[in-house]
Order: sequence, then C-alpha cells, then structure tokens
Amino acid sequence: MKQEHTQHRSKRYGMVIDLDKCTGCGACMVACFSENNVPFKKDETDKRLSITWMKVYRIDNGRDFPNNQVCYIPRPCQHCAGQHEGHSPCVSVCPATATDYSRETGIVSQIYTRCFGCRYCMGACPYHARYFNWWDPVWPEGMEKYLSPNVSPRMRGVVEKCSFCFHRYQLARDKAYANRRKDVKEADYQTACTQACPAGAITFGDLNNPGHAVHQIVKPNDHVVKNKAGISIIGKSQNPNVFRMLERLGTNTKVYYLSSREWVRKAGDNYIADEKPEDMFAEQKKH
Amino acid sequence: MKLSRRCFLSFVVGGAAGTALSPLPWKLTDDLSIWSQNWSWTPVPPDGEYTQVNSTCTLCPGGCGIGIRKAGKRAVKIEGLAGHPVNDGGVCLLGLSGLQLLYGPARVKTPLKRTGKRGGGQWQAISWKQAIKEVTEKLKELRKKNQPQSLASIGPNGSGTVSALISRFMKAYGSSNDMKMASKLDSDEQALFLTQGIQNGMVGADVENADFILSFGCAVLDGYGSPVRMFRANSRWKENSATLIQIEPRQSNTAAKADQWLPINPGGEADLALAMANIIIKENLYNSSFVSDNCDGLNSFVQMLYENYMPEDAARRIGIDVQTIIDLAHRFATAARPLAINGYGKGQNPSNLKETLAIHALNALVGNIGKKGGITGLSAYDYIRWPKVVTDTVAAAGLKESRLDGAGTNAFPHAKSLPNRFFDKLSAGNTSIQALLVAEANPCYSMPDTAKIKRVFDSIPFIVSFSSFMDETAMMADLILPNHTFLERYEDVPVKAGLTAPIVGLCRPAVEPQWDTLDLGDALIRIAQSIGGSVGAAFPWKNYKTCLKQTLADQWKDLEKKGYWMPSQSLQADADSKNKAGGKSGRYVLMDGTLETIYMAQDAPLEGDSRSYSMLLMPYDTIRITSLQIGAPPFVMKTVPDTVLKGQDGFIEINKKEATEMGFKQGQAVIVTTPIGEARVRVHLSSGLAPGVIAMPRGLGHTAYDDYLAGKGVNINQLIGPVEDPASGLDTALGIRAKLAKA
Amino acid sequence: MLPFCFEWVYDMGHFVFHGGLWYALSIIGMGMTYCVIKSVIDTIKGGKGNHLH
Amino acid sequence: MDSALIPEGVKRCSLWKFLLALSITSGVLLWGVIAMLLCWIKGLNQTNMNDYYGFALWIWADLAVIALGGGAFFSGLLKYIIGKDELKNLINYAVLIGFICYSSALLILAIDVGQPMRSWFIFWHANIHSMLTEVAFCLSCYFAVLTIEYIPLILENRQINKVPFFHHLAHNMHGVMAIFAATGAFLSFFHQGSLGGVAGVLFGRPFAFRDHILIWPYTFFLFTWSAAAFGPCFTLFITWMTEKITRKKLVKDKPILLLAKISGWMIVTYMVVKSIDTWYWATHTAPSLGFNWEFFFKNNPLYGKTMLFSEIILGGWIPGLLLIFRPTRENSVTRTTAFFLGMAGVCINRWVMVLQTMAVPVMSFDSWAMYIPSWQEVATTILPVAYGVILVMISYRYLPIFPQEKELNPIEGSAGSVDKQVGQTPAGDDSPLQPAQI
Amino acid sequence: MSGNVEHKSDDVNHDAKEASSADQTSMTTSGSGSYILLFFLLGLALSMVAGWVVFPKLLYTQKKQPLDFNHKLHLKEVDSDCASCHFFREDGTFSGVPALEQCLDCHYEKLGESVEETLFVEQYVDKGRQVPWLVYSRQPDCVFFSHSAHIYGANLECRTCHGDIGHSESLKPYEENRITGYSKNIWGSNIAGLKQATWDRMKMDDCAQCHETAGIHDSSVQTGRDACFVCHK
Repeated sequence: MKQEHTQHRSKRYGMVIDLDKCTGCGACMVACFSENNVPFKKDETDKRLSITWMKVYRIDNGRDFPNNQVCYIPRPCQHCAGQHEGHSPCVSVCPATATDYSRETGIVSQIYTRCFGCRYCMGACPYHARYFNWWDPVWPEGMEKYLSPNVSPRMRGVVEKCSFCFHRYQLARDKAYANRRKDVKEADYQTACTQACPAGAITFGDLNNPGHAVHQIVKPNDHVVKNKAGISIIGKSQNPNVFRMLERLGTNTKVYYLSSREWVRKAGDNYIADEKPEDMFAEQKKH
Repeated sequence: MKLSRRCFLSFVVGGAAGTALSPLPWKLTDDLSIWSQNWSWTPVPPDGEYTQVNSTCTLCPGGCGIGIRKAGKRAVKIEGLAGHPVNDGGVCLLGLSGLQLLYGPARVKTPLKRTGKRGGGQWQAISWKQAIKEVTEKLKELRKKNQPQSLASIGPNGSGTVSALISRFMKAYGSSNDMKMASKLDSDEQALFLTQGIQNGMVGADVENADFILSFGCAVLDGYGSPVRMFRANSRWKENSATLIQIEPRQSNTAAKADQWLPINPGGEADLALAMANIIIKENLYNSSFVSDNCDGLNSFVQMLYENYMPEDAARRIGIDVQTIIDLAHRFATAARPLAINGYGKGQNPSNLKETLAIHALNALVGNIGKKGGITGLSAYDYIRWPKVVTDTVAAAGLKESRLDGAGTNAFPHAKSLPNRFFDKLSAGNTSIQALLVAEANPCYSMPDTAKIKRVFDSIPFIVSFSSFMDETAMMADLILPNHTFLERYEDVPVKAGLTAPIVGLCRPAVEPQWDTLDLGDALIRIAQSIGGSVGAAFPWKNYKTCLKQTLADQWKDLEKKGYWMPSQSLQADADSKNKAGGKSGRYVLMDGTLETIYMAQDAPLEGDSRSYSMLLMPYDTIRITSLQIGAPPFVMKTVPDTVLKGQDGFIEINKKEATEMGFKQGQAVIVTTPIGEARVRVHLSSGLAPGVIAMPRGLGHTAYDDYLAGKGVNINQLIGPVEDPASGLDTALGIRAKLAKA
Repeated sequence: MLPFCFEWVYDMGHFVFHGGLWYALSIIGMGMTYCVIKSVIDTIKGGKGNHLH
Repeated sequence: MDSALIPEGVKRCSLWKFLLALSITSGVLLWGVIAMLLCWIKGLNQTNMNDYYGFALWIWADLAVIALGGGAFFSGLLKYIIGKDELKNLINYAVLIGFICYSSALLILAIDVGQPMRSWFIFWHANIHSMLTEVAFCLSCYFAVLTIEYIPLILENRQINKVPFFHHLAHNMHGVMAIFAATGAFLSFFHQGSLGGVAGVLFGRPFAFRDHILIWPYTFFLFTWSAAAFGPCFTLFITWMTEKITRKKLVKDKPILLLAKISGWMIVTYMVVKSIDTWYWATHTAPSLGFNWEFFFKNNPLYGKTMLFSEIILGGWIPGLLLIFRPTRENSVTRTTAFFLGMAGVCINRWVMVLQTMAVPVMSFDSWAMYIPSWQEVATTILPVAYGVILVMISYRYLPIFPQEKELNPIEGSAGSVDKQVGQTPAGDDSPLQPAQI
Repeated sequence: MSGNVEHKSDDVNHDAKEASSADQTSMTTSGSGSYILLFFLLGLALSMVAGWVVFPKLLYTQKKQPLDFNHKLHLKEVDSDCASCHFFREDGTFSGVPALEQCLDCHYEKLGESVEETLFVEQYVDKGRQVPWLVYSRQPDCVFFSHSAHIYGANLECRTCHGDIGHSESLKPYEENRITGYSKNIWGSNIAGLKQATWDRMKMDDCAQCHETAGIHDSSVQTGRDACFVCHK
C-alpha cells in the first residue's frame, strides 16, 4: 500500500523532554524566541496574549507546604499526527490550507502568508500551542537588526507556532546536498531549544530511525494500537517512564515526555476516578 | 434622455465585459493578494553569508563560551559553544537574549553630559574628545588640590584586566577608595584564608562528581555559580541517581527539583551545618584519617560545638525536628562523595562568614577538601604582571589616607572592599568623596536601601559612569562614557564561579561597534594619558587591545584560537604555593582563635522588631530575571511568569494557608512595609513557602533602561537594608522584617 | 477551488465538495441568467407578462 | 412626502417620525461601524479575545444569527418543497430576517478574521476537510440565494415596479423561486450542519467533540435540526414584535399557528435527539477521553449545571412542549414565551458550543479561561442588530412584506389618504407605542 | 405576491400604464438598438485597451540598475561559468548576487576605461559601498529557495529559471510592480501570465509544475503535493 511505502521512507521528527532534568529555566523559550524572530511587546505578562512557541508550564502536585512538589513541562507544538497520519487537530480544520502536515518529516507547518487569521486551528489545539498576532510585530528601532533571515517575520492577524525549527532542516539539507549526501545527519538538524537547553533535557531526532537517540529513549511502537476507547495510538512509547500529553485524545503527538515521578506522568492526561495510565491498554496486553 | 441612459448602460456593460476579458481584474487581485501577504512595514531580514564568532559571555560571572551566529554583518543569534569546558553547548536565557542588549534601545549611544537636574534624564551628546577632556580636567583639579583620595571608583567584582586597570588607575591617581561590588566570592575568599591560608582564593566545587549534595540555599538551578554548568551538573546527578537536598525556606526552582526540600528558618544555615557537624563527630562518622592528618583544632571545635550547637537547640532555632538533622547528618557522612555548598541564591551577595566556615567545616569533616567531588581552595592564577605603578608625591600622599570602608584595617583585616560600609560612611555625612567613577556596576539599583544610595550619589559632586546602558547609576551620573557591549569588545574573562580549575575565556567583538562607544579599557588609558605625569606613565599602552595582548603574551594565540585558556597544573601549583600563607600549607583549620570568635558571635539580627513587623521578607533569585548590573532584556522579561509580574505590578509570595487566614486572595494588592520602606505589590499564594516568610524576586522594579523593563514590579532593594556581618564587614542581609496590609 | 489551484486534488472529497459548490453556483447563476434574459425579452415584447400569481 | 414609495393600501407613520427612529438606530449603527473600523484598522487587539479565546463573542453571534435565521430556509423548505402554501404570508418576512441574519454573519466574519483582505483564500485555497470551508461555501451561496429571494421584494416597491424590466424580473424570479428555495434549503442544511461540525470535529476538545456518522459529527445534524426548529421561533417572535410595535395585526393566526406547530414538533424531536446525544456524550464520549462529565460544569464562575439545565429544559423541552400542545400554542402569551425561550435555548446552545469549549481546560494542569468581550466586540455585535432593525424599518415601510396587512387593516377612504395620516406608529421603530389607528 | 383582490386590480392598472410607456419606447428601440450595440462595443473596446495595454504600463515602474553590468563580458573572463561569481558556500548556501568584496577580487584596481567601470570604481569601490543591485528574481520573504537542492540535487541549469541573462551584454531595466514591489520577471513580460520558456515566470505554480514533473510531489497530507515547508519558511 502507498501508506506503507511512504512510511517506510519517511521520517518522523520528534522530541523527548526529560522532565527530571528540566529545571524550568526558560532557556528553551528564549532560544526559540531568538531563533524564530518571535515578536515581543512592552507588556508580556498577559500570558494569553504572549507569543511563546515554546512555553514552560509549571505544575505541582496540589499539596500544601511542605509537601508541595513541582515539575516544569516545556511545551512546543506537539506536531500531532492525529488518528491517521496528518489528521492533526489543527491541520484538518484550517480552511485555507495554511497549515499542513508533511509525510516526509511529520512536521506540522504553518504558512503565515496563507493564513488569514480565522483562528479555528487555535480553537482546535488543546495544547494552546498556536498563537495569534493580535498586534503588528514591532521591534524597537535598531533591534530588527538581529532578525534571522531564515525565518520569515510574521504580520498582524495571522497564526504562528513552533515549526520544529524547520528552517534548520532546510539548511541541513543544503549542507547535505553540498556534501553530496542524501540524508540529513542527526546532529545537523537539531531544534534551537534542544541545542540551547542547559540541562540537556531535550532530545530531538527522527522517531523512525533506530539510530537516533530519540528513538532509543522513546522506543515507539511500530504498530498502531487501539486504546480502551477504540482510539488509535500511533507510536506509543514502550518506555514506562515516557508519556505524551493528552494521548487519550488520539492526537498522537511527536513530543514525548520522560519522568520518573508518577504524579507527573499522570498529569499528562486526564483520568476519571481511579483510572490509571496503565489501564488504558489493559485489553491489548491480554492478547 | 432615454437613449443616452440606455447607451450609457450598454457602454458600462460592454466595459465590464471587456474588463473581465482583460487581465486587469485578475492580475490586480493577484497583486493585491501578494501585497496583503507582504506588508511593506513587516521587516524582511537581509540574508548574507552565515558565519560564527566564538566568544565568551560576560553577562554573568559564569563565563560560558558562546558562538555568535551572523548573517552578513549582522549578529542574528547567540548560541552555546559546544565543547566549551564550562557550558558545552548549553546556554542560559540571558546569554541567548544578548543581541537584544546589543541592538536594544537602552544603549547609551554616544558620550553624554548631563544638562538638567541630576537624575532628570536630560543629556547632551558630546564627542569622545570632549568627554575625556571633561573627566581629565576634573580629575586634574582634585590632584592639584592634593586630594586624590577624594576620587572613588566602583567596579565589578572581577579579576580580569578591566578590573585591574581600574585599580591601577586609582593607585596611580592616588586614591585607595577603589571599591569592587561585593559577592559571595568575597566571603569565600575570607573563609579560604581563615581555614586554609589561601590568599586571593576561590572555592572550586566539584559538583559533577558529588553524589550527595547539600545545598544551603544555593540557587543551584537559578543562576548559582556558573549557571549552565550547574544545570549540567544537575542533569548528571539525575543520571547518576545522586541526591540533592535543598535547604531554604522557600521552594525555589532548586528546591522544586531537588530530591528533598528542607525548609528551615531563614538564617539557620550555620546552625544546621554545625549541628550536623556535632552529630557527625559525636557518632564518629567523620573521616578520621583526613581530620587527623590535615585538620587543626578539632578538639576546640568539638568543644565549641558541644557548648553552642547541640542538635536540640539548633533544631529549635531553625524550625525542624532533631531527627531530621540526625538523619541528614547520617546520610551526609555516609554518602560516598558528599558535598556541602553554600551561598544564598545566585551568590550575588556575600554570605555570612560563620555560615561559610561552618559549611566548609562540614566538608572538611568528611574529608572533602581537594578531593574528587569535593571542594578545593584555588588561588587565582594571576596572569596580570604589569610593571609596578610608580606614584608621584601627590599620589603617594593620597594613598596614605585610609580607605573609607575600612577594608584591610584591623577591624576587617581580610576584606578587600566593603562597598556597603563605603556608602554607610558617606550616608552618615562623610563628604570626603568629590568624584566617583562607576564601571560595570549598578549600585543605585543593586545595593540595599536604594533610597540611601541615591542620596549618597546626589551628594557626590562629580560622577562618571562607563555604562553601556542607561541604567539607574548612569542616570545619576554627570558624564556617561559608554563602554562597548560584550559583543563589540575584547576582554579577558577569568572564571571564578566555582569551577574546579581556573579558566580564562576570551570575549571578542562579534560585530562592529554599533554606536559611538569606546572600550572601558581604552577610555581609562586615554584618561590616564591625558592626565599625564606618573598617571599617564602607568598606562603605557597604545590601546586596550595592545594591553590585553601583552598581558596575555604567550596565551594570546591560544585564546584567539580556542576562545579560552586553562592555566596548566604547574602554573596553578605555582600560584597556589605563592598564595599560601606560611605554615598553613596543606592544612585545614577547623578552629583557632579567630574562628572561635566568629563561631561564638551572635548572628547580626535582622533589621526591624518582630512585634511591629510580624513577617520576614526575603529576596529570592530566579534565573528568569536578571539581577546583576545587567537589566533583563525583553526576551527574558517575556518568560517571567504572571505570578511574579502582572502588568506593572510585582508579586510577593506568601504561604497559601497563612494568606487565607489573613484574608488575602490571589492577586490582591497589598502594601508591604519594612523599616526601610514600603511598596505596593500583589500577593501570590504559594504552597511552597514557610509560614511567616514572604518573598520577592530580585531584579524587578527598574527605574531606568527601557519601556520593556522600567517600572515593572518593585526593586526589593528599596525595602531591604544592609546587615553587616561583624566577622567580615560584608553586607550579608538575607532579608528584613516586614508586614503586610491590604492596599 | 478550481482544478488549476495548487490545492486541488482529484479525489472524492474534492469532487463532492466542489461539485456541490459548483452545482449550487451554477443553479444560482443559471437561474438568475434565465430570469434576467427572460425579463429583457418580456420588456422588449412590451410588458405583456402574465400575472397569474 | 414619501407616500409615492409606500405600498398602496397600507398606512405608515409620518416621515419625520420615521426619520427620527431611523436616525436613532443609525446612531447605534454608527457606534458599531466605528468599532468595526477600529478592528479593521488597528487590528484584533481591539478585542478581548486572546490565544485561549480565538473564537469568542463574534463566532457565537455568527452561529446564533445563523441558527435564528434558519427560519428562512425552513419556511422556504416548507412552502416551496413540502407545499405548505399557507406560509406564503410569512415567507417574505422570513426571507428578510434570513437575509439580515446571513448578511450580518458574513459581516461579522469579515471583522473576525485577522486578515480580511485575504479572506477569499477560504474559497480559492479551500481545504475541503475543514468544516469552516463547508461553512464558507454554503453560507455565501445561501446568502446569494437569500439575496435572490429578497430582490423580488424590493422590486415590488411601487416605484421600482413601475419600471417594466424590474417588474418582469420580479415576476420571473417568483416563477423560479422554488428552485432557488430548494437550492437554499440544500445549502442551508449543509452550512447549518457544518457550523455544528465546526465544534464537533474538535477531537482535541472533549467538551465539543462528538462521534461521527460518515464524516459528520453528531453536532452536524443537531445544528441543522435545531436551526430548523428554533429559526421559525425567531421569525415568529420578530413578527410578533413587529405587530406589537406597529400596533397592527400583520399576519393572520393560521400561518402563525401552523409554523408554531411545526416548530414545536421540530423542537421536541430535536430535544429527544439532543438529550440522547448529551447523555451519550456524558456517559461515553467524555469518560472515554478521561473526563467525568461533571468536570465541565464545575470550578468556574459561569458554566454550571444551570447552563445545561437552561439549554435543555428551559430553552428546549419547555418551548417545545408549549408549542405542540394546542391550548398553549393558541394562547399568545404562552406561545410568545415559547418563542422567546426557544431562541434563548438555541443561543445558549451556540454559546456553550463555542465559548465553553474554549473555556474548558483540556490539559490536566491548565485552568478555566474566562473572557469578557471588549466594547468593540459588543458594538460590532450590536451593529448587525441595528442594521437589521433599519432594514426591517425600511422594508416594512416601502415594501409589501406582509401580504395580509391590507386585508387585516383596511383603510377607510382612498389610497391618497396615506399622506394625511399623522401620528401613526413608526414602522419597525422601538419608540414608545402610539395609539393604534386601526 | 399577494393573493389580495385589491392588489390585483392595482396591477392591472399598473400594467396598462406600463404598456403605454412601453409602446412609446418601442418606437425608438429599433433606432437605438444599433447605438446600444455601438456603445457596447465601444465600452468593450475601450476596456480591453485599458486592460491589455494601459494597465500593464501603469502597473510597472521602470527602475534603472545602478550599473549596467555586462554578463557576457564577465562570462568570458572567468573560469567557471556562473559559479565564478554566483557560488555556493561550504555550508551549501548560495551566495546570490555577489557582494562588493567578490567584485574586488578582480576589480581591486580599475579595469578598463568604460563609463560603467569608472562609475563602479568611483561610486562603490572607492567609497566601500555595496552596489544596490535590483534582483530580478527576488522572491517574497516567505519563500525558501534552495539552490543546492536544484543545482546539486536536481542538476538543473541556471538558465532553467534565470534564462539567458548570463549572455546579456546589458542589464535590462528593472520593472517593479507598483503594488507588490516585486519584479516583473516573477510574473513574466506577458501580462496574461502566459509563458513560453521555463524562465518566463517564477510564481509558486511554476515551482509546483516543475516539481510535479520531477515526481517529488507527495509529501503534503493536505494537497498530496509538496509539503508547504519544502519551499516556505
């Protein structure tokens, strides 16, 4: 089948973030801002109006002093595959094909010049990974000098989001072509947040490539499995400490998280009453 | 009538049909669509050849290697330098936003001369020639009056050539009032001298190789030491299942990520460390071979502990139960490679000497001195070997006058510089300072009791700032001689931030100077040369770069190539032996007369009485807000959570339960009052703070810089006054008593 | 929208949706054209339109 | 003065009164236009929308007016396709209301998008998988249909109708209206549905997400059904209001009761399905995604179970039952109450499907997001209301909207007496009622 | 319309009036018919002229290049074709239009006595200014074009997209679209957008067409063609 054929040759770029190592320092956020020409305003304290492709959430276990425990969760765009590859919550709803899913890389793209700002994709994304340019981006005089030529600055009225630093893939491909190589090396394509993270908490690479570190940590299941609710789960991690955010919804994200703490892993999804993460696939395990 | 209307209509219809058949509407639509996709006012970054300049970041004492990525002539991104011994590719958010400082609106773009009232922000742009002339004239005048000692300087707490040039200038000029901003390095240095006899020492902590880390309030994950290195160490601890225990009243990032968070009463670090020492010795858990071979004064140390630091008493004072202390002592002493580190927060403020000594003693008891995974007293390898300054008579006379801050006197024999005492003196009415040079420091913002500091500044007749940015201190200056930013200049960066081996990084220009600025070194050289005489003679270099090259001599090539230089072991040993005071070589003093006085002394009380001020206000450090002389750039401010800053309002953290009892709701406006001042803030109810403690971040409440920073939140230094550590003379305030009331 | 648009794909979805769109548009268009032409003819004929409604 | 334009055989208020009312409403309109221009010129930062509320008041207003405007397609369907000829007495007004609703919806959408100049990309670069594309296609086509249905009405103005071409055009368009109406009904079925689909396909938003039949989530069918059910309520309610304001009986009871009855049965059947859907969602869909249904109605200041109760019982079952039982249907108080409750019910439904969907935290550590619209949003939402009132005023005054008006309100004397009548109630005006002149 | 009796009688009345007026007009119809047609044709002709002739003239403004560069001459002088000046860097990025520094490799001193050379040396070399070339093939900022992929990867020739500019002796004027700000070359000299040669147009559809021919067109889930990020940034 065609699907199998493309899957065979395709890459699925993804990320695993070690929440034990993440210290919530915010370097990933700033690395992303400066890599991707993210605009800023004089007041960025209204976090619902603050463009942060990569956003670090602070969560706690809800207990009082001194039993409070804290974990930081960096959240880039999750690059969902959806129920069948490419059926991401946002890609499927964009009326103008401004956001797309690439079978070659598994990356969800956003074309700012195509987007006309209906914001349906933002409503569709449960991760709040999409941001709208409520204002025309303005850099204080002189500061536009640091803008990177590799990422196109956006205009007012369009949606933007993390692209897994796709321009770095483009540059890596250029480099590969120049060296008469076919493939992009793991080290040649790393996102800005991965590169900057002082704790080394982020691992990025091709989830389909067993040679890549991200594959080795995540150990994604090659087969699509169905959970209790009949939702297809693509690339389910076989590492017990690895989880994805809102996996139950079937978004099939390509950003994985690693934590040794159970309450953190449980915070990745919603559970009713006494459900446990491991119950989700109870029936499959019996087979 | 009818005819013409019909004809007209028919004409219009024909026109419409013709238009539709012509490319006009279609091409116009397409072009308008392209126009609407590419608004002319959306910047289009010009492309160019991609190159990278490797340099060293000087925005904090961490000394990370950075690579500045360029497109054509523009710097477009700062990245961590892979393979660099300090940070190996990682980089913090401040370093990443460095370009916003370079190209930012807060830059002082040309020499400025004050025209209006001081602090009024009215300036006249002047040429460098005139700027140098004005400084020179003033300084010459003071020397003419035989008052060279009335010139003071405030410089960075560093040990590179820039800091040395300032000191050299002061010496040649004839003033001993050469102030350096104080930090944890000062208290470390004093402790090293007292325990190991090391002069000019710095504490290296082999954090990477420790497996049980007891952090006494250090913001390990919020900018302590060399921040990126600490992050990396933390990751290594996680990989190796090492244990990190964080001791502090507030659940900081470090506490949040630690394996155990031990909230104790503020200021209880020394008590806890000494109580642990007590237990370790009593239960014979200490490393007896190391102690007997290397340590002096064990018996008197033990006696002192038994008299003053019994676990029960300490437990009461620090607010945890005895069993916790005992457990902690056991775990520490029995760990394979335990390590205790100290320095509250980022270590930007000095620590109490007693606390420092206590924690060093704890390390000594487990034989953790100069060992893998332990702490090492290093003496900075001093590569600056300039010819001695020859002073003229004016200078010689001036130098005979004692320092205003009393550093080096009998009261504080080991202190080098005590800026807090300097300002106290001036504030108390001393008018001996007629001129002040400020470089790479922002005392009007970062020293406690800013109102007082500003009053002092107001009273000094002539102030020159060398700041690259329009910061609070530059605002108070009469003349600003703007320095290049770190991306436009050369500088040697000796890293002292807790590394186990000394490293000297090279900061070098990534781009052409963006504005009419001048390297601080060059400015000093020019000023000295234009003063002439012996002052000029002390600065024989053509420019700063020549000076730097000559100073680093053999190492220059290496530095240029690699971007950093690690002095070889033999050089280090050489430095070590030179700096060791006679007789103490290789020994560790647990107790002697001086130490006893320190250990037995009462802690300096916090300002304010507990009756009218029921709570304790503590500043806290977070890596999301820069708090040293550099103001946070917009990107950094963008990461500040809305529980710390909302709009222009800063937040104060308070224990959730306590706040509820007091009737405060999340986000409510309150007035926080301390003996020093008051401020309007909003409350953030936290589950991570001990009751009775309230906390505010350092780094907010700037009044200068740009609209992206100024006026946001409250500068905690407005609320906190200095608390002088009687042992060191340093300001070691870790908080102040305070009260909260509804606004 | 049209087969020469970049986004066009020859698949069921496009046939159905764009088919529906063009179907509706053509009914509207043809209907209106019919009305206009017939009205023009009626007008020219001298307005002897039927009014049996 | 404008008597020549006023349909023959009916009385209208004096021109100055009409103009006064018109200018007051225009003031409101102007306020909305200013807000609209602000949004276009300065951008959407003028709103209180944010990255959590990409869809907010405007999208609700869109959904609501389209649901309420559903009376047009449904009565058209009943008249032209099913053959309920009685409804011809209501259809003009239904068409006018529909036209107002749909043009308003398009206007609001044009304000709502970040780059209005590029909004045609939704057609040109259409992504057919998107429910919004379907909405755009059908909405604009149906708006064209409504315009076509409205044009003959305009052409029937006394003066315009004198022009032979327009006279014929009106006539000919009436002749083929059934085809247009059928096309409109077909289109309306899809866009009402796809507006429901807009929320129902959001599989990242468990509050809105529903299982599918073919490519359409249940909300697709629920929305169509509810628009057909509640749209007539709105048409009838507005007719009632117009009657109250003009102090005239404009439509006979028979068509009103007929439409009310049909609407009642539509509501009741809708409520059966809606209740089943809600039950299935609460007990199956939501739990399978990890949510207890009560979660969606807790821990926030607005969205409680009262909301659910208001929507299903107060705004659903009660109006439905009031309309299917003859005594309550024939009693004008209970009937009108039912219309009002029904309208409120469908508006609440559209509100929760848009705004509650946005408000609900999905990530376990996220929090409820509340939102208060800015004045610009409110003004631009009121703008279409003012525009609608103006269009109704003008249409009522100059066009023969209500075929039964003349019969129900016979005028003594000749048609020329219209001029003399002073002190009549202004048409479509909401100024204090004047003594009726019947 | 209404089923009202009164109304009906009105209509009859109405019709009678209308009929008479229609009669009046019908007298002139035959006479004005030809006029109507004439005016129709006039409107048609004028708008066609406006659309096909006037509009293109108005749409573009001609700008002179700062220097008249002779590609043909340079091509003769250099060793390795276009790549002598328009070269790839080691990282695979393309240098595009040469910067002054590259020109200086040869023009460190004045070469020849031509007017353009004098202008070049005096205005740019001596003053150290970059030549503000107007680039015919400049694309919007949202476009990512990899020369590596096309030259190294697909072995395309320069002329496939850039035409025969390499053999021109003189630079044609830069025709800038007044609305978009982009060169006429992107759309092509034919106002209808028709193209004869591959280099006649450089719009997205042209890229897509070639990609389709080359068989690399299925990575996008939405369109089944190239994913957006292949050519966009």
